[in-house]
Amino acid sequence: MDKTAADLATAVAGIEDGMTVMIGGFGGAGSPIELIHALIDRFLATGKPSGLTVINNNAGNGHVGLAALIEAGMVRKLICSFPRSADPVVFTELYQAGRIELELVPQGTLAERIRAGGAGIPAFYTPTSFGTDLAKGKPVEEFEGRSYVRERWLKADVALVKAEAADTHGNLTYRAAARNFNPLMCMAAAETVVQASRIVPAGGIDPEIVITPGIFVQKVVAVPHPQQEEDLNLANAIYPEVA
Amino acid sequence: MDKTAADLATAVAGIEDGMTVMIGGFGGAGSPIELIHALIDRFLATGKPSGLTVINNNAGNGHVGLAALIEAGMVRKLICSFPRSADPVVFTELYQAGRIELELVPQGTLAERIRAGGAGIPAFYTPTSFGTDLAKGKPVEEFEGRSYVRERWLKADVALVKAEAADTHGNLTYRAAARNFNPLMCMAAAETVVQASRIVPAGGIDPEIVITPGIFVQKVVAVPHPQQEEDLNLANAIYPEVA
Amino acid sequence: MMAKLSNNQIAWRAAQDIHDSAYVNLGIGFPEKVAQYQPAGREAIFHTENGILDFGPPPAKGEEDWDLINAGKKAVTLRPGSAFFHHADSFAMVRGGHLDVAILGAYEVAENGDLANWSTGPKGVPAVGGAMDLVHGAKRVAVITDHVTKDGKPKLVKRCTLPLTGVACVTRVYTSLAVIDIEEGRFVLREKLAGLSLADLQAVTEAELLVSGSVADLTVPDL
Amino acid sequence: MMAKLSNNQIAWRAAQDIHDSAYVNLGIGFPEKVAQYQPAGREAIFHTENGILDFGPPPAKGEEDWDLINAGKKAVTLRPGSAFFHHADSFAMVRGGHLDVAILGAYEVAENGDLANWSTGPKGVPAVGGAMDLVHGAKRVAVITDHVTKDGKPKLVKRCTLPLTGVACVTRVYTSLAVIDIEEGRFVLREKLAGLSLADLQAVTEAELLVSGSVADLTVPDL
Repeated sequence: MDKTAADLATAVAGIEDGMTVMIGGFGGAGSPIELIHALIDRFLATGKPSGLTVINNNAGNGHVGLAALIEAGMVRKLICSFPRSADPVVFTELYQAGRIELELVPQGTLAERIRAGGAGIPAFYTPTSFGTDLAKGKPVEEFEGRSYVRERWLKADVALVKAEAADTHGNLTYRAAARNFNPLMCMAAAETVVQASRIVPAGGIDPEIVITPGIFVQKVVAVPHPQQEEDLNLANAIYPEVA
Repeated sequence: MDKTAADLATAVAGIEDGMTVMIGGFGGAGSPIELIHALIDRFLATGKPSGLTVINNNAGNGHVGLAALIEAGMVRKLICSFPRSADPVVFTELYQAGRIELELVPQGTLAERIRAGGAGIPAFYTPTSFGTDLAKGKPVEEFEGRSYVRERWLKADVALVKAEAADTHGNLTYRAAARNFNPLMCMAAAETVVQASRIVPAGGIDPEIVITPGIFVQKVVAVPHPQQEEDLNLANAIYPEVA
Repeated sequence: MMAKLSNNQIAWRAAQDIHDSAYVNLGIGFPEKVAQYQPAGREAIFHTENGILDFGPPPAKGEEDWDLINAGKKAVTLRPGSAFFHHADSFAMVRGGHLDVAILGAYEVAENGDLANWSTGPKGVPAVGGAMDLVHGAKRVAVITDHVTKDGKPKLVKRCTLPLTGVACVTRVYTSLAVIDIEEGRFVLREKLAGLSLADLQAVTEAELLVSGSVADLTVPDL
Repeated sequence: MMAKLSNNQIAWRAAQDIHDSAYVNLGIGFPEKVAQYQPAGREAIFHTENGILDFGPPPAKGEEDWDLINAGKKAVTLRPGSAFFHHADSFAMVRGGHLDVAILGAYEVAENGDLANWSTGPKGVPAVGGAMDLVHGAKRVAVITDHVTKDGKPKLVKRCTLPLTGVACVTRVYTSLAVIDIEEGRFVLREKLAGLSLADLQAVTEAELLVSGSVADLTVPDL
């Protein structure tokens, strides 16, 4: 068993028009920039994929990574908790022009819906958002005198994930708070595509420290020195660079 | 902050009559034998605690650990998935005599109910047990054409847990498949009491390999060379040893 | 007495259908034998409910590590690429549809795919373990079983009489006499022992066996 | 113009109520300041939604590790005893009642404990983050805020007019003028600036301030 993909282009080749794509990361930490850029490259070369529904905590920053994906016009709808941040100009302009759809989900509910998708739990109850606009239209139930909102699972066709180490079976570790949504998204997608700073043979990761077991991963691709969104934005980078 | 308890007796001192106690382990792996025996010692000395509801995957084996707790007459009700095994004579006899109550829960549902208790999810839907005797009386709902059973969270007053390493903040690691229910039970109990093979200062466990963050743990006690249920049973041990 | 496959031979036959790189859960007891017969060149990864992915055969006697056990509480070993995880993650793998195959034992299998394998009725101590999760989780749920009970009664029935483990969940049954698929609520015969007539097989099967296309000989090595 | 506490002073006052060994989540922005004023000898452990327990102050400029950030995407450091975890575990801590205190900012707080702090209405891009989870998770939810809006309007109101973050969730409000508890759907005044009359405070508070027992002087150091 060897889940290693030859290169980034091969890794993202399975993403088609209209698919739902989970993208790991919280802000720039854990954001699989190189996978996203490979997807943009494919779109620029072939016109596909477009009309994507993207699930991420945020809406991108600056003009790289998720923001660049949105800017390229590939995203029809965003499901996230916090599309506002230092420089989310790209999303904000499209949203205000009515050219991108937004489903706003409280952060913990977003995480739990993704986990539920991965764990075969079609719905669950949470106290979060009870009595607020974000609970409108959702079933409410009382347990032990307290009111809860029913939320549905989230699943995706593909997840794009950033890891620290991967082995050829797809077992993963992460780096610091770059973990965030990545392990959950691995569970909830039909195809999980992982960029890892290094790929080691099976047995190269201590089974005690595996965070994502390989059963949740379909493809791994090596990106030895991944870029950080914050560094790119501090340098005012724009993807793709205009010749 | 130092969550270290002086000794086993101190560690289990908070367990009172009629409480619900989660006990980690799957069979003997991860079973906190020394904590259980300390609780039995207290009962033999003081007559307390009794009338406990115990949540564990099994019903104990032989005459040590959970089986000894049951044999001592301290357990009113057991919530578990698999009370049948090589030598569960103690439970079987009490059950058939109508002297102990049993709530049988599918193993995955048991795990998920405990996690839900720890995660503030009062109820969730699962396909497991739909159409079976174990779903009787539970609400059923259809999602996307498939039927699911609604299950409730499980919480406990106290969890007794076996870990490999603990730091003074209560961060934990486990050993191999001794992990099993232990991290979930840490989350779901008002007071989580941990026996660990070693206790290190805060900072002594790499934050990347912490399995249970300290927020879920209230007391840790060092048990440097914990006994294994299987070894005790191979030696026909009986707890407490009769003089 | 009818010629029939040994348990080892049934396990062997079931193992031939496990594709390369499959994630597999084997039920406690008889199904555990399937792991011994992995075809050469195909690598299956075995999952155990109690938190190990990619475990290997039992250790030598006296070498057991009792923290390294499978769902049947038997000592196992690790293979390169293994991982540990807690029970909620383990059953996320099960319930979430991440396992390719689960192979389970059975008291009864009904033609609509219902399975009864956890309780023989009100007597004794009931115990369910992970069976009810597995039958609604794995992408493919197969059963291996003797074709009839010890008393010679059919195990492949029209409707289960014993308490159900799951509803309409089994898609293939490997028995001591035949390989039978469940399609649209009916038993469809795929393979039977060469010396066995359809009439003889039907005589020990309560529900009707459909034949759709050719029925292959069920051939297995001596084991 | 009425004398009032600076944001630093409000944060200082809120920090005095955090007990030793408390697990604390501080909202993005202003509430982050509370961490600076931990009383000596008391050790609070700070949680950030994005997966760190026990993080410390920001690193020196140029020393940032952008994989080590807090919920406000600011670089942080680690303290001995820290742990990393994924978002589902992080919000299990939040929703499951494991945090002792959450301290949040507010647009409006109503006398019944309702909080509005995520949306100023239909204009702009809505963003909620983890606020709705925090208000229904932490054992104690406190608010720190200027007593009035920039336009001088009351923020402590009878009923919130802005979209709610949570229902009946706030139990204490630290403002630039006073410390106020919410008990049984009413504001109960605990402390106010020494030079401030009850009437003057009531004049900038929409809902009625009850006095139950003595009202202490709200005294804070120069900061």
